[in-house]
Amino acid sequence: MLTAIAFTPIIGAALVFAVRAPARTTRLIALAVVVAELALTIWMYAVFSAPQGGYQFVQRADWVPAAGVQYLVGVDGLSAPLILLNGILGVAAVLVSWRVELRVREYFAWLLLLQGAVMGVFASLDLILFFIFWELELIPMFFLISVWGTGRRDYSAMKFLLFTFIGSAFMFAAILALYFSFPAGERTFDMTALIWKDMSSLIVPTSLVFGGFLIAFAVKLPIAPLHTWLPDAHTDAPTAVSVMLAGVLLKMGGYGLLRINAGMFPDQLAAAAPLLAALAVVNVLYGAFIVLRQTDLKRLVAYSSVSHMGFVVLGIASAGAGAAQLNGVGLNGAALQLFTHGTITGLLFVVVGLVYDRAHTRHIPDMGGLAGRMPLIAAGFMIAGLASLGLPTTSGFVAEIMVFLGTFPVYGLATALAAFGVVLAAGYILWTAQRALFGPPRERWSALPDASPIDAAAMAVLIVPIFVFGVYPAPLTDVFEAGVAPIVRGLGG
Amino acid sequence: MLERLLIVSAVLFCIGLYGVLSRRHVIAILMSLEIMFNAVNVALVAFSRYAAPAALRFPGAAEDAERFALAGQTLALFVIVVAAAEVALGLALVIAIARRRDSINISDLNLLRR
Amino acid sequence: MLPEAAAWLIIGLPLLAGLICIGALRPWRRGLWPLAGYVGVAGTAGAFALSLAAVNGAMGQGDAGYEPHRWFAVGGRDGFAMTVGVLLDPLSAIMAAVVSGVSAVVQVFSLGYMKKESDAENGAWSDYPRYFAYMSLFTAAMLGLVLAYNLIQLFVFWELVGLFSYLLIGFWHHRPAAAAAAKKAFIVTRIGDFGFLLGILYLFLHRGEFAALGLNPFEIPAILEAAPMLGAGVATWAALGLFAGAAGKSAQFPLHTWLPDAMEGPTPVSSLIHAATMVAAGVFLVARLFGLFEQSAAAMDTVALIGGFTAVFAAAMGLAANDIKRVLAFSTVSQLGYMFLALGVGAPGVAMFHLFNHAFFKCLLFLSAGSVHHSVHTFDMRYMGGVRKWMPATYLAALVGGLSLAGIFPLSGFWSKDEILGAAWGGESAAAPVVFWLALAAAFMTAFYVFRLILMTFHGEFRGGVDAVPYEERIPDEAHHHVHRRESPLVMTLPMILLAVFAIGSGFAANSLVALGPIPAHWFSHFLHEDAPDFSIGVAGASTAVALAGAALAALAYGTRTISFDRFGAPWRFGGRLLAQRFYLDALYEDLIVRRVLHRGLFLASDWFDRRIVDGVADLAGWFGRNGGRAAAQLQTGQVQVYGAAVSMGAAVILIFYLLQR
Amino acid sequence: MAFDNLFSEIVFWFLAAASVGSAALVVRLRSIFRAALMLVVSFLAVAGLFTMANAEFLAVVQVLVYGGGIAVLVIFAVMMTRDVDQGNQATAVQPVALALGAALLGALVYSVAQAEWALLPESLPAPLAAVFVETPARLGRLLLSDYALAFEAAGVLLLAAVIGALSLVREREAPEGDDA
Amino acid sequence: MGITGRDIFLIAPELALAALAAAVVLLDLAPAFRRNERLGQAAAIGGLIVPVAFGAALWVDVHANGAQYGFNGALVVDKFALYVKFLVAAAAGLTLLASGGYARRFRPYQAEFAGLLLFSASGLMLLAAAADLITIYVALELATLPVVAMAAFAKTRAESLEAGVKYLLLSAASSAFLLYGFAFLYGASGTMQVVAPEGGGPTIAQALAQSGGGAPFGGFAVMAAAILAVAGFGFKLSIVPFHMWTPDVYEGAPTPVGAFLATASKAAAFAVVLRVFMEAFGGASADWGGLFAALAAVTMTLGNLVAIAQRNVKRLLGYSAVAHAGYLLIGVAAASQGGALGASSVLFYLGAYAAMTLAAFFAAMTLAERVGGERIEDLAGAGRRFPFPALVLAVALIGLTGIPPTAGFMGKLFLFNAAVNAGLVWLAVVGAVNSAVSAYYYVGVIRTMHLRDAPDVPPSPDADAAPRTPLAAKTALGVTALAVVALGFWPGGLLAAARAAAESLLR
Repeated sequence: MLTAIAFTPIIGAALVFAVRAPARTTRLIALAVVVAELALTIWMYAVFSAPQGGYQFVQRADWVPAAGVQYLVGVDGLSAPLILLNGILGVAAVLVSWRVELRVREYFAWLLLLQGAVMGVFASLDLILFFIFWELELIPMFFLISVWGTGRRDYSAMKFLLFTFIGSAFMFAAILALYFSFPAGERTFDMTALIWKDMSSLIVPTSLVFGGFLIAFAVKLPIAPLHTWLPDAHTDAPTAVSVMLAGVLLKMGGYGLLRINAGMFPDQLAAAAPLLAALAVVNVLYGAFIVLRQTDLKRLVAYSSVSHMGFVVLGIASAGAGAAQLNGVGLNGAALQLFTHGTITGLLFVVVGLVYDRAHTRHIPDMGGLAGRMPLIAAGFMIAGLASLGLPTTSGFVAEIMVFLGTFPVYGLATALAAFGVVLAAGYILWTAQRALFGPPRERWSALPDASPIDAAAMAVLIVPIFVFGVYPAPLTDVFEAGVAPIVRGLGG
Repeated sequence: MLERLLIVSAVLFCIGLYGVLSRRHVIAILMSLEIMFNAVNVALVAFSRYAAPAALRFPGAAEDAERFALAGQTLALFVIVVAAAEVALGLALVIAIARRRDSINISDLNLLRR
Repeated sequence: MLPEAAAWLIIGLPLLAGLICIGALRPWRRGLWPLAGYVGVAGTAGAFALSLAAVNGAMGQGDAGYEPHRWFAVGGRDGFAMTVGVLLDPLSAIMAAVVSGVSAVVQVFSLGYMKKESDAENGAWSDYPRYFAYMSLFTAAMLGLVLAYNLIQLFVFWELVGLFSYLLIGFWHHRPAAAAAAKKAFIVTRIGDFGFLLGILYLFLHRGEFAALGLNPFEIPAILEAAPMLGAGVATWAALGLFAGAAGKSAQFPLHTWLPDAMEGPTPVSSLIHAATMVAAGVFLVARLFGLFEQSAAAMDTVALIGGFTAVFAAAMGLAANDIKRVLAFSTVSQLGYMFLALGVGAPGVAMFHLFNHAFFKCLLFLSAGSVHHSVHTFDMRYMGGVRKWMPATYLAALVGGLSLAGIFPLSGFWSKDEILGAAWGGESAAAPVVFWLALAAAFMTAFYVFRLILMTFHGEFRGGVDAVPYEERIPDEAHHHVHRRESPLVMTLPMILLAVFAIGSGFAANSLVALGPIPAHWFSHFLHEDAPDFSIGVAGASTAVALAGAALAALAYGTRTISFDRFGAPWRFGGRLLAQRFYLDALYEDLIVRRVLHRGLFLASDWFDRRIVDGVADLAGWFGRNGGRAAAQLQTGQVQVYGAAVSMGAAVILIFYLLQR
Repeated sequence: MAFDNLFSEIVFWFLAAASVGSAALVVRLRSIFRAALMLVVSFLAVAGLFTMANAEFLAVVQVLVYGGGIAVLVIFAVMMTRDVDQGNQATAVQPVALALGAALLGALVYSVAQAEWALLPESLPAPLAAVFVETPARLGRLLLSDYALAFEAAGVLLLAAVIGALSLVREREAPEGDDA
Repeated sequence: MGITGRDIFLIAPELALAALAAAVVLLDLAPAFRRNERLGQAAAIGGLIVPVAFGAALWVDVHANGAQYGFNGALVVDKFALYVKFLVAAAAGLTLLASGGYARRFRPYQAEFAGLLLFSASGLMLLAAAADLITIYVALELATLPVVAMAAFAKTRAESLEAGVKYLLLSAASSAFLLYGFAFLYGASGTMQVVAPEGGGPTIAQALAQSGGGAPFGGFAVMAAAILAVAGFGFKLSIVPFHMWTPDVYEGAPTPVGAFLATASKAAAFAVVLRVFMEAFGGASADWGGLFAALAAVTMTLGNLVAIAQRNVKRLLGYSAVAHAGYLLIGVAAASQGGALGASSVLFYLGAYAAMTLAAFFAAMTLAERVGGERIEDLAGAGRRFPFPALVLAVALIGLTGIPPTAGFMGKLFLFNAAVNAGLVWLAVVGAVNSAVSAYYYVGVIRTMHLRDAPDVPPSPDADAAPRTPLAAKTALGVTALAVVALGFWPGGLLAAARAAAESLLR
C-alpha cells in the first residue's frame, strides 16, 4: 500500500507530463491524482492501528544486496499522520495552482513528483531509500521555484538547493558511518533494526554521527542560523510550492530529528538537549522578532515558520533528562506541531497566494481594507493566523501546549521564553491582519473578486483538519503516541 | 657508479624539465623532452647494469635473472621508440600550426584558457 | 439536579446559534439575514433558562458531580491526560446565569441598536448575522469558561473569549481605530495569558504531588483539593501566574490599557463584554481557584494591592475623560479593581456579589450610553447636555445605573461595595488596611465621575451632538449622521428597564440582611457557601458619606457651576493632561517600548542581523565559492608551461613533503 | 686495473660533463639551430654513457635513432621555422622553471643518495656472467619472447602515430567544410 | 618461450581492435566507403562486436579458471582487466556512434579519426591487462598518441591544434615523470613485474617486501618512484595539480575526443593506477592511501570551484572531469585499506561516470551544433527548441551532481561507502559537500537550458541550417541517458561485475 502511496504521484507526474492535453485537462488529471492519493492516505490512516503500534504495511525487498540496500517501506505512528498531511496538502497545492498558465504540464508533473518524493521520505524505513527520496525532492523544488517563481527566483532556488544539499551531505556521511560501525554480518540500513542497536561505539565518535544527521535536519527544519534559505525560497516560490514547502518539506526535518536523532541516538539527544533547547528559544524569539519587521507577506509567513519550528525543536529538546518521566509529552507535542503547522502554514500560504493572485503585490503597506473586498479570503487568513498564534480549538494550540507541558519541567526558563513567542505571534499575526485586511477599503482593490469555489475548496481542505484536530485531537495524538512510545522507551522511560 | 649515473640522470632530467618549462619554441620544448627521456634511459641503463635483479634474491628464480637484468634496457629501448613516435607527431603538429599561423611560439598558443 | 447533557447545552445552545448565524444564515440568502438576531437571542435565552435551572438545582448543594471525559491523552500513566467536563457548582451556576442573562438582554437591545447596520446603504445586512454570530459564540465561550472542569479547558474558552472580544471590538474593521483597538486588546490580554500559561505549566511541574494523591493536575476540583498540600511556595507562583492572566482579562494595572480603547466596538458589545461579563472572567478565575490563592499570603496581598491600586488609578482617569464610553470603561476597570481587592482580602463571595451587581448596573449604563448615541451619534459628552428632555427613559436608566455605581443607598451597588469595604476593614492581611483606604478614595472618585457624566450628558443645555463635532473628529462612518431628537425604540428601552430593575434591587434582594419572603437572608453568600459578611454601620456610613461628597463636588462643578477647577491653574492643567493622557502609560507602552525599543530597536536589529550577518555569511560563502573558483581559474593562463610547472611543482612538493616527513 | 679504473673515471666524467653541458646549452642557447646541434652532442655523450654501462646495443640504437633520425627531423623542422637564430627564447615562466628544476633536482639527488640500493656484486654471479657480454643478442631474444607483447604494441603504436601524423600534415583533398 | 596460441587468445580483444582500426583506415580506400561515409562508421561500430565477443569468451574462461597470464607474464587477463575492456569498448563504440555526424567535418579523414580512436582504445584495453611496467608504458603511449592526433584533428581550428600541442607536450612530460618513477621502482626492486602467476618470478611487491627502509613507502627509492608515478599517472587521471590540461583539451579538441578522454581513457588510467598501486606499492598502502586521500580532497574541491566560474559547456565538463577524478580518488584511497570495496566502488563509478559523461558530451555536442555555440548562454531555451538532447543533458548533469535516482548517486553511494568503511569519514564528508557545491554549476546549466527563454535572434545564422541530428547520435544519446537512469534504479548488475573485478585484483 505504501508503495502505491509513494508512487501514485510519481506515476501521476509521468502521466501528466506524457499526456499532451490542454491545460484544463491537465489540471483535472493532476487533481484526480492527488485526490486519489488523498483517498489512499486516508484509507491507510484509517486502517493503521494505533493500539497495535510498531511498523505497519511493511514491504521489504532486496534492492542492491551487495551494498545492503533494501527497498523497505512501512509506517508507524510517527510517519502515518505526516503521510496523511502530505496527502491533504497535495490536494490543496493542486487546487491553489489552478491559475497557473505557464507550462502547465511540466508544472503539475513537478508538483506531483514533489509530493511523491515526500511521501517516499515518510514511508522509507531504509536509510538509503530515505536519503534517495530526500534528495529526489530537490529537483522538483528547484524547478518549481526557478521557473514558476517570482522575484529573485534563480537565487532563491539555488540557495534552497545548496543549503539542503550541503546539509544532506553530512547526513549521507553519517548514514554510512552508521552502517559500517557494525560487524560485517550485522550491517544494515534498516531503520527498524538500527533503532535497537547499541550506538555507543561507532567507527567515528557517535556524537559526530548524531551531528551529521542534526545538521541535515537543522537545515531542513530549519534551525537558526541555517534558516536563511527559507525566507528566500518561500518568498519567490509559487503559491503551491510555498504550501508544500512549509507544509511538508520542513516537516521532513522534524521527522528526521524524531525518527533518527531521537529514535536511534537517545543518549546523544539527551546530551544535546540543552543546546537544542537554547536553539529552540533562539528560533522562536529571533524568528518572531524578524517577522515583526517584514513587509512582504510571504516573507513574513516564512519567518513565522522559522519561529514555529522552534517549538518542534523545543519539544524534542524535552528529551533531555526529564522526557522519560514525562513519557514523551514534549516529543508528542513536537510531532503534533509538525502536523498542525503543516496545515496551518499551508493555509496561510494558500491565502497569501490568493491575495497575491488578485492584488499582485505582497507588500503589506500597499494593502489594507481587503477584508471588505474578499471576506472569504480574509476569513481564511484569520483562521490560519489565529491557528498560527495558537488559538484554542485550532490544532495549533494543542501542539503548542503539549510542547510547553512536556518541556517546561525539563527546561523551565527556555520554555517560558519560548512561550513568550506565542505573545509575539499574536503580535505579528494581528498586526498583519490589521494592516492587510482591515482599515478603509481602497479604491484600487475595489474590482478584486473573492475566492472562487476552487480557491475556497483549497482553503477548506486545510481548514477542516485545523478545526477537527483542534477540537478533537485524539485521532492524531493516539497515532503519534504509538510512534513516539518506542522513542521514549529508548530514552529510558 | 650507480649513484653517479643516477645523479647525471637526475641532472639531465631537471635540465630537460627546465627546458620544457622555459623555452618558447615548440621544437625546443620537444628537444628538452628528449633530454628528459634520455635522462630516464640513463637511469634505466644504470639500474639494469648495477642494481641486483630481483631474481637473484629469490633462489628459485635465479636462472631467470637475465630477463630481470635486461628489463631496464628493454624499457629504455621502447622509450626511444616511443619518443621517436612522439617527435614525429610533434613535428606534424608544428607543421600544421605553422601552416595556419605565423608563430609557433608556445606562448602564443593560449586561445584556450580560464 | 440538571442532567449533564443539559449542562452541556448551556454552552451548546449559543454555540449552535452562533454557528447557524455564521455558517447557515450569512453565506446564503440575504432574505435570511434578519433572522440572525432572533436566532441569537433564542440561543442565549435558552442558555439563560438552563442556567436558571442550574442555579435552582445547585441551591443547597455543592458540586453537581459530573465526571470529566477523556479528551486526549499522551504518555500513558503519568503523562498528560486531558479531560473535559462540566463543573457545575453554585459559583459557576450563578456566573452562568449572569452571563447568559445579561447576554440575552444585550442581544435584545442589539436587535434595535444594530438595525442601523442593516439599513446601511452598501453591504446591506451583511454585518448583521456576523454580529449575532459573534455575540452568540462569545456567549458560548464565556459559558464554557465558566463551566470548565479542567484548567486547560478553561484556558481554551478563556482564549476563545479573547478571540470573540477581538472580533467584536474590531467589528467595524474598516475603521482603523477599531482594528487597532481590537489588536491591542488581544495582545495585551495575551501578555496576561502568558502568565496564565506559565501558571498552568508550573502546576504541571508539580504533577508529582498530584499523582501522589491520585489527582490530575489540571482538573479544578483536584487543584482545590491538592492546594493545601502544595505549600505556600508552589501556590504563590501558580497563583501569581494565574493572576497575571486574570489581570490581563480584567484589565488590571498594568495591563488595563486595552479596555478604554476597546470602546471602539459597537456599544452593546461594550456593555456585554467590556462591562458585564468578559472582563469579570478574571475575577471569576481567581474566585474559582480561590482555594489555591488562599494558600499564599503573598499572592493574596498582591491581588489585593493590585486591585486596590487599580480601583483608584482607573477612577482617577475616569475623572477627566470626555468620552462617555471611556468614562464607563475606566469605571469598569476601577470596579474590577474593587472585586480583586475583595478577593485579595479573602472574600470571594463578596467579590462575586459585586460582580453580580456590577454586571447589571454597568451593562445598564452602557446601554444607556448606546441609547444616547443612537440619538446624538457621538460619545463626546462635551457635545451633549440636556438629553433627558427627549430621552426620559434612558435618563432614568442611566440615573439608576449611576447611583448604583456610585454606591448610593439602597441601590445594589451600595450593598456589594459596602461588603467589600467591610471585608477590607475586617481583613487580617497586611494589605487590608491599605486597600481599605484606597477603596474609600475610589468610592469618592466614583461618585464624582458618575455625577459628572450624568450632569454633562443629561442636564444643562444641549450642545449640538454630532452636528457640533468638528468634521475631522467624527467617526468616519457616522460623519453624515445627524442628531435625531427622539427616544430609542422599545426594543432598546425595554432591556434597559429590565436591567434597571436589577440595578435597583439585585443588591438588596440577593444578599439582604434579612429574609425577604421566599428569599432567605444572605442568600447569595450562603448559596456560594460563604459566611454572611458582617454589616458595619460605620463602614456603611463612611462609604455613603464619601460617595455623597463626591457627588456634591460634581454637582457644584458641573451642575451649578459654582466652582471651576480652572482656578487651580497650572497644577490643574497638568493634572488634567496627566489624566487625559492616562498617566502616559499608553505612550510608554506603545511609543516607547513597542515602537522605539522593540520595533525600531530589537526587531530592527534582529532583522538587520539576519539580513546582513546570518544571510551575509551564507552569501559570503557563496561569493567565496564563485570567486575562489574564478581566482583559481586565473592560474589557467592557457600557457602550457604554466601547466607543466604545476605538474612539476606538484611532484616536487609531494616529494619534499615526504622527504621532510621521515 | 688501476689504470683501467682511472681511464674509465676520466671517460665517465668527460661523457657526463659533455651530456650535461650540452643539454644545458640546448636549453639556454638562443639559436634553435645550435641548440639542435647541441642536442645531438648530448645524445652522443649519453650513448657513450650507455656503452660504459654495458648497454652497447642501446647505445647503437641511441646513435641511430636519436643522433640520426630524430636530429634530422628536428633540423628539418628548424628549417621550416623562421627566425632560427633568435627563436629559442625563454618565457616568463623561466625563473619558476629554474626554481622548480633546482628543487626537484635537490629532492631527487637527496633521494638517490639516501636510498639503500641493492647492488650487484662487482663480480657478476653465475646467471649473469654472460649477459653484459652479449647483450644485443639476448636483448633481441627477449624482445621476441618475453617482451613480444610490448614489441608488437610498439609496432601498432608507430602505425597509429604515422596515421595520426599523416592526417595532420596532409592538406585536405576535399573543399573545406564548416569547421566550427 | 615463444608465443603460443593461448597467448593470442588472451590478447584477442586488443588484437581484434587494432586490426579493426587498421581495417577501418584501409577500407576507406575502397570506393564504396569513399562514397558513403556511414559505411565506415558502421564498420567501425559493427566491428567492435569481435573484440567484445572475445572479451566475453575470456570472461567465461577467467570465470572458470581464474586469472590467466600470457606472453610470459607480460599480460594478465582477469575480471578486472576485462571489466575495464568492456568499459573501454562501450565508450569507444558509443563515441563512434554519437560522433558520426560530427566527424563529417573531418572529411575526408573521418575514417582515420575512427581508426585512431580504435587504436587508442586497443591501447587502453592493453593497459588494463598489462602485467609489467614495460607493457604498461607502451600501452599507455599507444593509448595516448592517437589521442594527440585526434585532439588536433580539426586542424582548421587553431583551438584544436593548440589542444593537440598541449596534450602532446604535457603527456610527454608526464610520461617522463612516470618513466622516471618506473626506473626508480625497477632500481629498488630489480624487476618490472607488477603481477605474476604463481611461480612466475618475483614481483615488485615481493622484491620490495624483502628490503625495508626508514622512509615513507619503505625506502627513498620507492618513495621517489611512487611520487613520480603519481605525478605521471596524475596527468592521465587529471587530478590536481596535474589536471590543468584537461579543460583546455576538452574545450579545444573535437567534442568526441573529450568524451573519449573523459571516459575510456580515464577508466583505463584508473584501472592501471589501481593495479600498480595495489600490487606494486602494496606494501606501502598506508602512505599512498593518505596521499590519494589528500589529493582527492584537493582535486574535488578545486575542480568544483573552478567549474563554477566556467562559461563554456565543454570546458565545464572538463572541470567536472577533474572533480570526478577527485571522487574516484576517494575510492582509490579507500582501496589502500584492502578489501574489495574501494576498488569495486571505483570500478562501478567509472561505469556510471562513463554513462553520465558520455551522455553529457553527446548532448552538448548535439546542442552546440544546433544552437551554434558552446557557451552556456547559448543553450538558453534549448529545452524547448531541442527537447530530446536537452533532456539527455539534464539527466546527465543531474546524474553528475549525484542526485538520485541516477547512476551518479549510486556511484557516489558506493564510493563514500568505501571511504567510510576505510575510516575516511572526513573524506566522505568532503566528497558529499563537494557534490552539493557541484549542484551549483550543473543545475545552473540545466536552468539555463530549460528555464531561460531562447534569445530572440539565433546566435548563428547557420544554426538552423545545421544538419539534422543523425539517428545514430540519437541512439547514443538515448542509450547513455537510459543507462544513467537504469543504473540509478538497478545498480546491482554492474556492481556485481565491479565487485568480481575488484576481487580478482586482490585474489
